Amino acid sequence: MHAFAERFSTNGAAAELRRAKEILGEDDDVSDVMWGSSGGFGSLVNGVPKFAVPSVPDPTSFLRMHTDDHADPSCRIKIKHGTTTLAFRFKGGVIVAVDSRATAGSYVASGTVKKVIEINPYLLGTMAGGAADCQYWETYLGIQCRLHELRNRERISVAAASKYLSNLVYSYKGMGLSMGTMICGWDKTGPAIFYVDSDGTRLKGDLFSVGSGSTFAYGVLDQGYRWDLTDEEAQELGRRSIYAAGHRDAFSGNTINLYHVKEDGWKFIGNYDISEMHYNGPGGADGYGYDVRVQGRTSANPPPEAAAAQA
Amino acid sequence: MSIMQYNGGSVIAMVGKDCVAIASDLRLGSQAMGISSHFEKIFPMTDRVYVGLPGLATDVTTLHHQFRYRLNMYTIKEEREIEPETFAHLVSSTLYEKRFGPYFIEPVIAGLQKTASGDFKPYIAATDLIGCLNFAKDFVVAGTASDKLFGVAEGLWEPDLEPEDLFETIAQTLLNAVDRDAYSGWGAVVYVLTKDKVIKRELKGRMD
Amino acid sequence: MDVSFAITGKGYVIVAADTTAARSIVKMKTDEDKIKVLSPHLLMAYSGEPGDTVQFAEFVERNIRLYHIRNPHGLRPQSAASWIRRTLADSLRSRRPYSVNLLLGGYDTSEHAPHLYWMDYLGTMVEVPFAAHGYGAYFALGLLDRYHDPEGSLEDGLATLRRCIDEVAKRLVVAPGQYKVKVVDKDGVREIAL
Amino acid sequence: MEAISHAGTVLGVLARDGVVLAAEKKVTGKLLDLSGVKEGGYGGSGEKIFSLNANVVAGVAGITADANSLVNYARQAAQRHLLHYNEDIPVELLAQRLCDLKQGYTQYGGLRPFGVSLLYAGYDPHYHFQLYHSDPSGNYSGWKATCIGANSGTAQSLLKQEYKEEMGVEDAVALVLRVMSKTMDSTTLGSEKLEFATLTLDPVTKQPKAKIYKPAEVDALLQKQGLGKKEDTETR
Amino acid sequence: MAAASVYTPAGFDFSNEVRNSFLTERGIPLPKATSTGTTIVGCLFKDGIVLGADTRATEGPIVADKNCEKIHYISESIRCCGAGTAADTEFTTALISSNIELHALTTGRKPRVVTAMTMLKQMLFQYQGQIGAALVLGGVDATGPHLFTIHPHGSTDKLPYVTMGSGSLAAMAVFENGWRPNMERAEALELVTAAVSAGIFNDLGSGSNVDACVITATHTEMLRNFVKPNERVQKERSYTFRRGTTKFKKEDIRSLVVSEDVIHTGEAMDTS
Amino acid sequence: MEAISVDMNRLKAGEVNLGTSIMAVQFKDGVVIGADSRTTTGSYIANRVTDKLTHIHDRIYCCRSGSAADTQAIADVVHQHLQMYTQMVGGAPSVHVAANVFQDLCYTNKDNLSAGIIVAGWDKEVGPSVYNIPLGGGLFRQPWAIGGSGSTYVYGYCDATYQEGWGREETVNFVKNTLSLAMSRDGSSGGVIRMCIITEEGVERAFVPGNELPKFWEGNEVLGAPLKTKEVSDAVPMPVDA
Repeated sequence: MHAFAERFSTNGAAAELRRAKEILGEDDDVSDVMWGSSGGFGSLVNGVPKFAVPSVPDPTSFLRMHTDDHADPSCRIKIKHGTTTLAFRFKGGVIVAVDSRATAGSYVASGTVKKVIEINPYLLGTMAGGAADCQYWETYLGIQCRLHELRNRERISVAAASKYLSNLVYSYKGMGLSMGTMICGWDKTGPAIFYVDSDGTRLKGDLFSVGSGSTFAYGVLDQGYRWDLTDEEAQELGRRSIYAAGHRDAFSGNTINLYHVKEDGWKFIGNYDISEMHYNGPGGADGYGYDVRVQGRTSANPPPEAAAAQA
Repeated sequence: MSIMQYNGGSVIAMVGKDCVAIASDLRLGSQAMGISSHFEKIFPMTDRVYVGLPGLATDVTTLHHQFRYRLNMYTIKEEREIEPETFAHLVSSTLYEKRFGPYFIEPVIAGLQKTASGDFKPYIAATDLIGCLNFAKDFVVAGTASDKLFGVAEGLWEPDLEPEDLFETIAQTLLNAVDRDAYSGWGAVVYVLTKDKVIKRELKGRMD
Repeated sequence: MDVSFAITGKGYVIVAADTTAARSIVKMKTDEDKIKVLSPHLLMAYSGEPGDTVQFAEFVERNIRLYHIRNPHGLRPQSAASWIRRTLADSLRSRRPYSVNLLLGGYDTSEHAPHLYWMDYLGTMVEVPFAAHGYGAYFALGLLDRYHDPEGSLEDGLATLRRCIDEVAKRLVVAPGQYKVKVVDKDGVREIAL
Repeated sequence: MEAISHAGTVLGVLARDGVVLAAEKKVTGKLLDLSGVKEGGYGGSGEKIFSLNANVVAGVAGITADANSLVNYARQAAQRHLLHYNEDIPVELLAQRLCDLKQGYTQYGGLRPFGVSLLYAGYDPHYHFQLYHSDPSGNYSGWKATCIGANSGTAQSLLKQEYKEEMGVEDAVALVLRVMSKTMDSTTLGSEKLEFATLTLDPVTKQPKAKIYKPAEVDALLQKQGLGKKEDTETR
Repeated sequence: MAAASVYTPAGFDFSNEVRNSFLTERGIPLPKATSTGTTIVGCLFKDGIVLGADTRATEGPIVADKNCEKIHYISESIRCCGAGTAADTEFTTALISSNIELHALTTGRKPRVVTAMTMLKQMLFQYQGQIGAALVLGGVDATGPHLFTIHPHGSTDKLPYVTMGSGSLAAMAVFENGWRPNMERAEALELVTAAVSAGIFNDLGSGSNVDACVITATHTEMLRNFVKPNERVQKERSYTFRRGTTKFKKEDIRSLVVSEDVIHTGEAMDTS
Repeated sequence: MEAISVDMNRLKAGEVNLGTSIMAVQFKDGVVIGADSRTTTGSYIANRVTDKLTHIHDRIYCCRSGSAADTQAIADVVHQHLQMYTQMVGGAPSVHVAANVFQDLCYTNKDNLSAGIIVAGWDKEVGPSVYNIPLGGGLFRQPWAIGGSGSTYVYGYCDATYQEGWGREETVNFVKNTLSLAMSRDGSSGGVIRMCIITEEGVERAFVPGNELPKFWEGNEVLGAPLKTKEVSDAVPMPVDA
C-alpha cells in the first residue's frame, strides 16, 4: 500500500532517487546494482546519497538561522570558512596550490588541513567553503570516475568529471551546501581546470583562485603568469601566490600544499610553511616577506651634504 | 564580528623575580585584511611604566596620546614621575569617564613600583573597556587572543622567573597563543623591565 | 567603489585615485579629482561616503592652510597626519561623523624623507610603505608585497602602480576606468599622466 | 623692565651641535634649604632654568612668581601642541605662544604685564638648534648668543668679541662659563650661584636631550674649566 | 584651528555614545564589560554586621580575575559589597566613600549607614539602572547596626540577612536555614562563610575564595581571603624554556642607570 | 481596571518589582491601610517581609506598588517636600496636599515611572481620606482603594462587602480579609500583612503573620473525593405473566 503511494509522491526516498536519475541522465537499463558496492559509502545503492533534512517547514532557512554567524555571532553552528586555493594551467601542466588553515570564528581550528582532494591519480579537487561538503562530494566523485572508467574502458575527462560534480551539487541548490572547488587534471585534451561551486556555476579556464584570500593571490598570480613558464617558475608562482594570501588574509595561512599535474598524473611537490617562506623562502635564501626582502632599503633621500653630516 | 576584533591585536603582561614583562603582537588589520605589521600597541609612559592598548586601533592612538598628555600634566604638577599604581588608576578613571560610550580598549599596565626602601616591586594590572581594574600577581592578558593567552599562560607561568627566563616564557606564551588567533600575530614585541634596564625585543613570529 | 593607491619610493610618494564620481549605479562624472594638495609637500587622496569626502577634505585643506598662515612654519607630514587623524577620530564622536578614508603622502623637507599614512574613517592611522583603499586594496596589497621597492626610481614606482591598476581592471567587477596620479617629492607636488 | 635689569644674569650661546644656557642665582644664603635643589628635581626646579618641553629649556630673568606662572603656561602650551600634532612644539612657536600671552597683558589697563624675560634654547626639525629671547612686551627674536638680566650689557659685548661662527658645544660651554665668571658680582663661581644647562642631540636616538646640571655636576664642570672654587672652600 | 578639548568637566562623558551607536548601526555589536557574577551576603549578629563575598570576576565565560576584592570601603565602620558590572561597583562605592568622608567632615559626626544608603540609591536611581551595581551595604553607626541591599535601579531593602548577585539564591538558602537572631560573632562568621561557599560551589559566576568583614561598634575587621577552598595545587611540571628558545629579530637595551658622571673629565669627581 | 493593574512590561529589564496587593479604607475616625510583603525580581522573592506602607508625614502614609526604585524615590521626594511645606506653612499638610504632590510627580514623569500609589491619612480639615494615584498619574479620592497586581482579584469582594459607617474593628477586618484573598490568588503577592491604623490620636501598626492569615474556603479535593453514587437496588425481575 505504501509502495504505491511512494511511487507517485514528490518527496521521500523513491522520489529522490527518481529525481537523481533524471539529473544524472541515467537510463533505466543501467540498474542500481551496476553502480558497484554499497559498502561503507552511505546509501549508495539508492543512487545519489541523500541527507536527513530537519523536519521543519523550511529546512533551508532553519539551517541558515543557525549557521549564519555574520548576523548572529552567538549561533550554535559555525561553518568553517576562509581559505585560499588556486590552480592554473601552463605549458607544463597544471599547478594546484592551497593553504592549510581552518578557522572557526577567530579561532584557528587547524593549521594542517588538506585542502587538495586527490580524486584519483589524474584528478585533483580543491577545497573551499564547507570542508565536509567538499570532502564528501569529491570523494563521491572519485567513485563515479572509477565507475566511469570501468564502464567505458577509458579515463573520464576533466570536463565530464566536473560536470558530474556540478550537476550533483546543483540538485542541492538552496539547501545550504557550500563549496567552491577546482577540478584539475590531464586528459586527452591536455591539462584542464574547471571551477565548480555550490551555486551550480561551472567554468572552464586557465587560472582560478578561490577563497577569502583569493584576491591577494590573484594579485601575484596575474602579474607573474605566462603560458610558457618553466615548471620551476610555475611552482614558484603558485607558492608565492598562496604565500601572499596567507600573509595578508587572516583566515588563510599556516602551510602551502603544492601539486603539479602532468600528463602522467599529479605529483605532490611539497608542503611549505608560510612563515618559513616569509623569512627564508623555499631555498632558504630569499624570504618572500616584504620586510625581509627590502631590509636595509630606505625611501629617504637626504642630499649628499646632509647624508655626510649624518655620518 | 565584535568591534574589539575589527583591528585585532593582543597584549600580555607577566611578573617575574624583580622584573616584569609586557608583550604584544604587531598586527593592524582591517577585519580579515592585514594592513600593517608594525603597529605597536605598547607604549612607554615613563622609564618604568609601560602600557599596552589592545582593541580598536583608532582608540589605541587616541588613548595613547590622551594618556601621554595627562601623564605629562601630572608630571608638571607633581614634579615627579608617576608610579605604576597611580597610572593604573589614571587609566581606570579615564576609561570610566566614558562609561556610557566607552573606548574599545582593554589596557594592560606593567611597571616597577618604587618601594619605601628604594627597591622596585613588580606591578601589573589590566582593566576592562570601562576601567574596572584587575590587579594580578601572576599575569594579565587582553585582546582578541585573550582566551587563548589565558590558557597558555595558566600553564606556562611560574613564580620568580629571572628576566631572561621571563622573556622566554612570555614570548612563547604570546607566540603560541596568537598562532591560534586569526586576528593577532604578524610579529611580536616583548619588553622586559628590570630595575636597571629595559630590554625590547622584536620576535620572529609567524607572519600568516 | 572608490579605489586609491599610494606608493613610496626613493624620495617621493605617488598617490593615485580613480576619477569616477558615482551615484547608485550611474557614473555621474569621470574626471573628478579626489586628491587634494594640502601643502607644498602634502597630498591627500580621499574616498568614502559621497558628500563627506569633499566636505572633510576641504575642511582639512583650509585648516592646514590656516596653520601655515598663522605659524612661522608649516606642518610636517607627520604632524599634519596626526592632526587629521585626531580630527577624524573626534568627528566620529560628533552628531554626524565623517565617513572618509584617506591616504596621506608627504615629503618631509626637514628630514628629507617621504612619508605615507594610511587612515580609515575610524581614525585608524598607520605609516606604511604602500597603501590602498577600497576594493582595490584586496588585489593590490599582495601584489605590492611582491613588487614594491622602497628605493625604486619614479619610473619603477609608476610601473608598480600600473601593475596595481591593471590588476584591478582585470579582476574587479566595478573597476574604475581612469586614475589621476600625483607625485610629491622634494620639489613639491606635480601631476603625472600615466 | 626694572625688575629684569636687577635679576640674575642669564646667558645663552648657540653652537653648531647644541645650545648652552647659564644663569646666575641671586637668592642664596646659608639658611636657604637646598636639599631639594641638590637632587635636581624634575625639569630643573632650580630658580632660573626650567625645562619647558622635551626639546626646549628656558632661562628666566625677572619676577620669580611671574616666571613660574609663565613656565607653567609654556609647558601646558607645549603639551597641547603635542596632543594635537603629535610632535614636539617648534621652538619659535613656543616662544610665540608665550609672547601672545605676554602681549595680552600689556594691552589692557588694570592688568600688570609679566615682569619676565626669557631665553629659550631649543631644537626642532625645522631649524635645528635655536636660541630665542622674549621680553615682557611680547617681543621675541632669535640670537646666536645673547644675555638678559643684570650686567647684560657687559656680557653682550664680551660675547660679541668672543663668539665664533660654527663653534661646537664644548667651546660654547667654555665661552659661556668664561663670560659668566666675568659678569657675575661674586669673584668665584660655584653651584650655589650658578645654574647651567645644555641641549644636545642624543647620539643614539637623534632626539634632543636637555640636561640641566645638578649642583655637583656644575661644580665638577667649573673645576674642569678651571673656574671653580679652591678645594678648601668646598663643603666637605 | 579646530581643536578638541582635552579637559572635560567632572562626571560622565557621553561623547563616544554617538560614535558607538554609529558603529552599532554599521552592524558592529558592542563588547561586554567585566562583570562580577558574584555571591555577596551580609547578616546581622549580636554585636554588629558580618559581610561576605566571593572573589571571582568574569568576562563572559572567562574568569578574568581569580582573586578580586568585592568588599569596598565606605567609611571605617561602613562597608559595601558590590555585584554586577565590576567597574560600576568600583567607582560608585569609591564616589560615595569620598562623599561620605566629606559629609563626615562637614557635619563633624561619624557617618551613618542610612546616609550612605541614601546617597547610593539616589545616584543609582538617577541613572535609571544604567549603572549596573547591585550592592549590599552594611555598617554600624550611632543608631546601631544596619544592613541594606541596593538594587541597580535604586530600590533598597533593609533586612537582617541579605544576599545579592548570581549566587544569591544558593546563599539565601543557607541563611533561611541557619540564621537566628542574636548570634555570636563566630557563629555569624561561620554562617556567612557557608552562605558564600554555597554560592562559590553552586553558582558558575561565583568562585575562588571567601572574603569576610566583621563590623562592630568599636572595631572593623577585614578578613581578606578568610577561607580559600579553591587553592590551586602545585603544577606537576615546570615548563620553563631553555634560554635562547625564542628567536628575535632586533634587540634594544636601554639602561636606566642614570650616570651621574657625565663630564668627560677623565678624573674622578670629588663627591666627598 | 486597566490603569490600576501594574503593567509588567513597563518595568525596566531586571528591575525590582513590588508585585503587591495594597489597600486603604477610610472609616469614621481614621483610615486603615494595608499591604502584603512580597518583593520580586523575576521569579525570585527578593524580600519576603517588605514594608510597603511608607511614612510620608505624621498622619499621612502611602502604599506603594509598581517599581520599587521608582516608588521609593517618589516617596522620598514627597517626604522631603512635605517637610519643607511644614516649615514654611507652619502646620501639618493635609492629605489632599500630599496626594497632589504625589500626583504631580507621577503625572509629569509618567513616561519614566511605573508607580501606583495610594495615599491615605488623617488631617484636621477633612478628617480621614484616601487618595488613589494609579499608573497614569490620575488622582481620585475614594472611600476605599485597592491597588497592585493582586487587586484585580478582589474588586468584586470589596464592592460587595464595603459599607459606609464602619468602625475601626470592621474596617481592620475588611482590610485583612481583602488582602488575604488577594494574596491567595495573586502569585506576586504574599508573605505577611502589614497594616497601619491612622487616626487623630496616632498611627498604630498591625501585623498578621503568614500563618495566621484569615482563611476562606480553599477548595476540597474534587478529583480524589469518592464519587457519591446513588444506591442501586437489586435488579428486580420483570414480572411476567405466567
